[in-house]
Amino acid sequence: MTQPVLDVSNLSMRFGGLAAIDNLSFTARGDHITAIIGPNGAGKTTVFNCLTGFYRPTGGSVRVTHDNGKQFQLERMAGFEIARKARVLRTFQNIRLFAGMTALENLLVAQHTELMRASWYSVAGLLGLKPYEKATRTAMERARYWLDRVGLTAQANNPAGSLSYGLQRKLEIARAMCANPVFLCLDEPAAGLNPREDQELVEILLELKREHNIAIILIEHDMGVVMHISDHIVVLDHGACIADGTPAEIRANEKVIKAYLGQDDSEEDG
Amino acid sequence: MARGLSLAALRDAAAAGIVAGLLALPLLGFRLLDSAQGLSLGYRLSWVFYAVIGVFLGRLVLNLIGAKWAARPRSTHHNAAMARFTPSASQSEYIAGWAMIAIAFVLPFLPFVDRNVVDRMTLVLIYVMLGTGLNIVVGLAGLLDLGYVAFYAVGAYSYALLALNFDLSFWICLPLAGIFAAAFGVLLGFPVLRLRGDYLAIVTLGFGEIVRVILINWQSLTGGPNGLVGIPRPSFFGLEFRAGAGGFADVFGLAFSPAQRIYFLYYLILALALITIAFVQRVRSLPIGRAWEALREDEIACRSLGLNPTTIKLSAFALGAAFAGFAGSFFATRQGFISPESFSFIESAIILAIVVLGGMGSQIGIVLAAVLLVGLPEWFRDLQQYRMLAFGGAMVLIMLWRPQGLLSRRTPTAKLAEAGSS
Amino acid sequence: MLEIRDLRSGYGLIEVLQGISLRVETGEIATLIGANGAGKTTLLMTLSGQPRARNGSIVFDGKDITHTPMHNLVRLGIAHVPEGRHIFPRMTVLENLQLGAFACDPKNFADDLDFALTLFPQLESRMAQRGGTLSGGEQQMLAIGRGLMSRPRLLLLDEPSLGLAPLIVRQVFDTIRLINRERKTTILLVEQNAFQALKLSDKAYVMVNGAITLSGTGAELLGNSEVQAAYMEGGLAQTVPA
Amino acid sequence: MEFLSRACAGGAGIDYFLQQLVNGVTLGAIYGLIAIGYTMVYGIIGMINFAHGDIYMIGAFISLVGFLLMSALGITSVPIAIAGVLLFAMIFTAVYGWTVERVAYRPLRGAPRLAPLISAIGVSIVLQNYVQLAQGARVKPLQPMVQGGFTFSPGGEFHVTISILQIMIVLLTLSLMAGFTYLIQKTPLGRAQRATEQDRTMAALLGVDVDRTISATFVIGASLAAVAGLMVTLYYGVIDFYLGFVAGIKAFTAAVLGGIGSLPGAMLGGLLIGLIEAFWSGYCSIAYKDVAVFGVLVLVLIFRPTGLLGRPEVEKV
Repeated sequence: MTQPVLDVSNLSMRFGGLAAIDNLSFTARGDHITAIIGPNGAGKTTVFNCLTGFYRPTGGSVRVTHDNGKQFQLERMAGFEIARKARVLRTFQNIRLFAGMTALENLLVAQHTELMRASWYSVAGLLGLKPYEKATRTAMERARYWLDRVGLTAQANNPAGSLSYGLQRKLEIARAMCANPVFLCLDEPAAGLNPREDQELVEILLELKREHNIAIILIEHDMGVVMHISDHIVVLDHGACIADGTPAEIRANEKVIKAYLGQDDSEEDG
Repeated sequence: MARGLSLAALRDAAAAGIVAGLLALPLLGFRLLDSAQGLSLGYRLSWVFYAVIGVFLGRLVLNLIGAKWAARPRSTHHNAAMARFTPSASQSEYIAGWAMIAIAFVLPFLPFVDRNVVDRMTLVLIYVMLGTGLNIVVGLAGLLDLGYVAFYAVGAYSYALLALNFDLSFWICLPLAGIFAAAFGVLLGFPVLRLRGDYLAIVTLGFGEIVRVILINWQSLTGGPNGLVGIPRPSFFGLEFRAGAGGFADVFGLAFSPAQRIYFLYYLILALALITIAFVQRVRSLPIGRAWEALREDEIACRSLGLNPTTIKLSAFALGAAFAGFAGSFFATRQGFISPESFSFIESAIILAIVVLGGMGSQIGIVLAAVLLVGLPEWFRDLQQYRMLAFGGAMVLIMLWRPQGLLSRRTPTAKLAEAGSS
Repeated sequence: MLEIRDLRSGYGLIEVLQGISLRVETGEIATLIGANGAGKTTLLMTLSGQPRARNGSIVFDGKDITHTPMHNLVRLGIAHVPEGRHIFPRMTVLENLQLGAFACDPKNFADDLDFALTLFPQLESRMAQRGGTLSGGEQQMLAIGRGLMSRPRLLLLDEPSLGLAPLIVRQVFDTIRLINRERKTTILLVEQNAFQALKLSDKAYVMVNGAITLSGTGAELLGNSEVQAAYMEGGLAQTVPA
Repeated sequence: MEFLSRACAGGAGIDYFLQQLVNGVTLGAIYGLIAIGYTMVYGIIGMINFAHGDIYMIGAFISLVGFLLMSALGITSVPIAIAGVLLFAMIFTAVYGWTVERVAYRPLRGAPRLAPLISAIGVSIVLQNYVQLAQGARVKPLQPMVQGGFTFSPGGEFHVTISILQIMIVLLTLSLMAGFTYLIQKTPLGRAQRATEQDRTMAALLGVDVDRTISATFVIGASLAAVAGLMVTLYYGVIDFYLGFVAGIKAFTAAVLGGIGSLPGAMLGGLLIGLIEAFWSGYCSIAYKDVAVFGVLVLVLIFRPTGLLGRPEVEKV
């Protein structure tokens, strides 16, 4: 049994003449939390969109290897197949929940593929047959588990859109988890969270990695979060990789300080 | 304060009066008279005066009555937006639903109900069925379909053609008509479902028109503008509703009455409508139903979770079309005669209005809206040429009155018991 | 300059602001900090008239503006740079700036444009580019620049640092200070980045669940242990690279 | 292309082709003018103004009344009469446009998306029946006012006729088009419109009176529809109360085909639809010309989902 691996090699994405990603290569290991950081407009979200099939890259390849050795070339797959087969799931910068549906329903939708199969494409569901009932119970169990984990059980029957911002972020992560990911891509999960919520998020992410063996790739501006939890950081600027290494290496990297972090201001700012 | 208010009310009413005058002047103030010499102009400027006075007074009264009402905090927008987040009162709706079904069953035996009422209710039930079917597409899956009448037409014509040409019975033709309509749904849906929102709306609208144009012009098959006549009526397990030996009345030892067929048709459509409603209620809480709603809420999120939008949309389209097909075959057998005239855009508009007014997803709302939009106007046939004017006006007023629909609560499809219901 | 008394507002059945009172004096930078969902943005939006105030009053320069329509506020001298920047994506940078001066005398346009460009020289080379193609940082600069085009006496800034890289955040805060000093513009700033915001503000308010719970000078709050615990040290947000 | 050449070979010559071209361009100009109304309203409030086709029909009726008024007033000069009617129709039709917005759209600002669509369909039904009741259901004829034209004989026996009316229609459309493009691109009203379109709240924060800007959009759309109504009255010489529905659908199709929200797109879409109709009627069958129009629409949308000149929607995720 090997670790799952996500291999990005020579990835390019152009819009018209503009290169949003330029020949980018990096590897995300299955036992790592990988952070992608960089200035605004560096192409971070574009990378995610290429990984999850929302954009078709103009060049290069993205390969996912599961622990059973199965390989997937993501750049050749439709978005929904990537989630379904290669099991690369994502969240969005500006939260995309099914706002009018309850938190619980959001988590059930994430298990659509399995439930659909169990309902024999609705036939067994309509007739109320045993296998479908059983699958529904399993799905409810899984949903309940994740609601518990992110502290949303009490709000399970409330519409997702009525939850507070922080809870919505967590629900989105729980929803992705219900879809059974191997790789989980989080797009600015800490944006708009207050410090207490930040802390909770960090705990959830570390738990995902530790207890559920989920490989996490995240985009984040909050250096506190990034430096605290990542094993591996990729720094982008103008669509290209300017640094790649451990948090300690990145923090000391001249190029990164110049393009992104700015001069070390810890003594001035306290 | 009160004085300032009435002055403002007066000014507003005067403005409304002036606008009414400007609106009325060219089209009410002058009349285009046809004659042998060609067109000439008639004058009836007094009408303009009446319009101005009427609107002025009407607006004034409204302003004075409504002053207090209008002074309430204006938060309608937000209420509309938040309506979907209010908790569901499923209990009372549940009771109301069963009560309505009970009334529907005993309706023909109620003292004040005659054949005409039953006949009108039959029509209402056709629209309930159509509304329920379209609700899958528009209310649940969020696909704006402005050409739903096309599937209704496909159902009606396939029923008529099958029955006329192959002598098949109602009970064979009905499912076939549904299947044909669903196939049409898939056929149309396949190329266009990638389109978003209003692009889909215009293409479906166009499709509805195309079907009508084909019905009018394919003389050899559809009879052209004259339509198809002599469509066989349904029978009660082989017993026809006719006078004489072997008819329904004869076998059951009843005196023959044409009303028997009307009552039979009523119960037939009631059964069809109930099956449709039960089916949709059930399917809504299946994975496919939840996927439709998820798709309506956010297609991108759906894709990111491994749902294939195309197949999900197609299934909604096909199912919606199938129900329109069933309703169409019932319509054909009830009328005994169909022509393209019955399948114009206005029908699509009425069905859509029923869904939207019903509250996008509320079954009881759809029933109420169908009664309101289809049942009531039938009682106002006496208004004759003013009927459609009143109908259009009512459509506007009802939407202004309840933009979010009559009943817009959404009942969750699954609940977690320990979360309680807040 | 701005006085808010017992302001209540919200969306639908939810009352977000539960009786807010605060004052902003002429020429100062006042900051409102608080957790997400506390109602900071709702407060600024209520000042601008959407949602409408349900109770209480807003007085600007001695004039009651509680019920003034949104589009008239800019003519009174209030500019609101909302959360999320709200650049017109399909208009050029120049057109965005022109719209900033929409309600103003066109003869001031050249001067105001000059000022905006001295603050944000990066924008100069992008004048013909569409707003939507700018990077997040540039958009924020454009948003502030556009807000200044109407020569406001009061500038409402909502989360100007949200979603920006650390390097840019610093630049934005420097500019805010500069605007206040150079133009004597009064500023009401809403920020999550409590630390940076408090450092430059004359007065600050802490908002929790739609109510003001604490107020004082920026320095006072900066030193307040409660504030530190809740908005700075508790999280990792302020952990600057060491 | 193949069926065209076959049709040409089958009797109709190059002059027939050119004649259809001229007719198609004229028709396209009319569709284009109506389409602009759809596209502008769609741009600014993101909704199909379902009553727009009927506004165009109202414009045609008001024009007809205007012509009869002119002759009743004793104005015999055709250019003055046309200019007068143009003004008359634009003003009074604009009032209708304004009223539609006020009644069916403004109270529903912020309501669920489909509510205004239904109320607009209601308004469309009201307008049709109102005109039918006020002016009768019969077709209204107008004797030809602008006569004459030019006949070209590019190659001996070929004849192509371009009437003065056709030239007038195309020129009027082109100049209105130019005028409104300038209005949208360069004037404060245009800027306010585009700002409202892109971000309504922000526009209001910057001092744009959103309600008034939206009203202005409806008024502009309606007055352009009035011009189209006037031209159709002159061109075909007969109008009826049902005129608006089909033309409305086609013009909306034109707007979508060209890329909704784009002014040049609306014009291009109108032109294409006019040409398709003219050629399909000329070479294939009049009965199925609408089928051809929608067929082309579906094809275009499949390959370019946002229309010919619409901005390609980059999915924001």
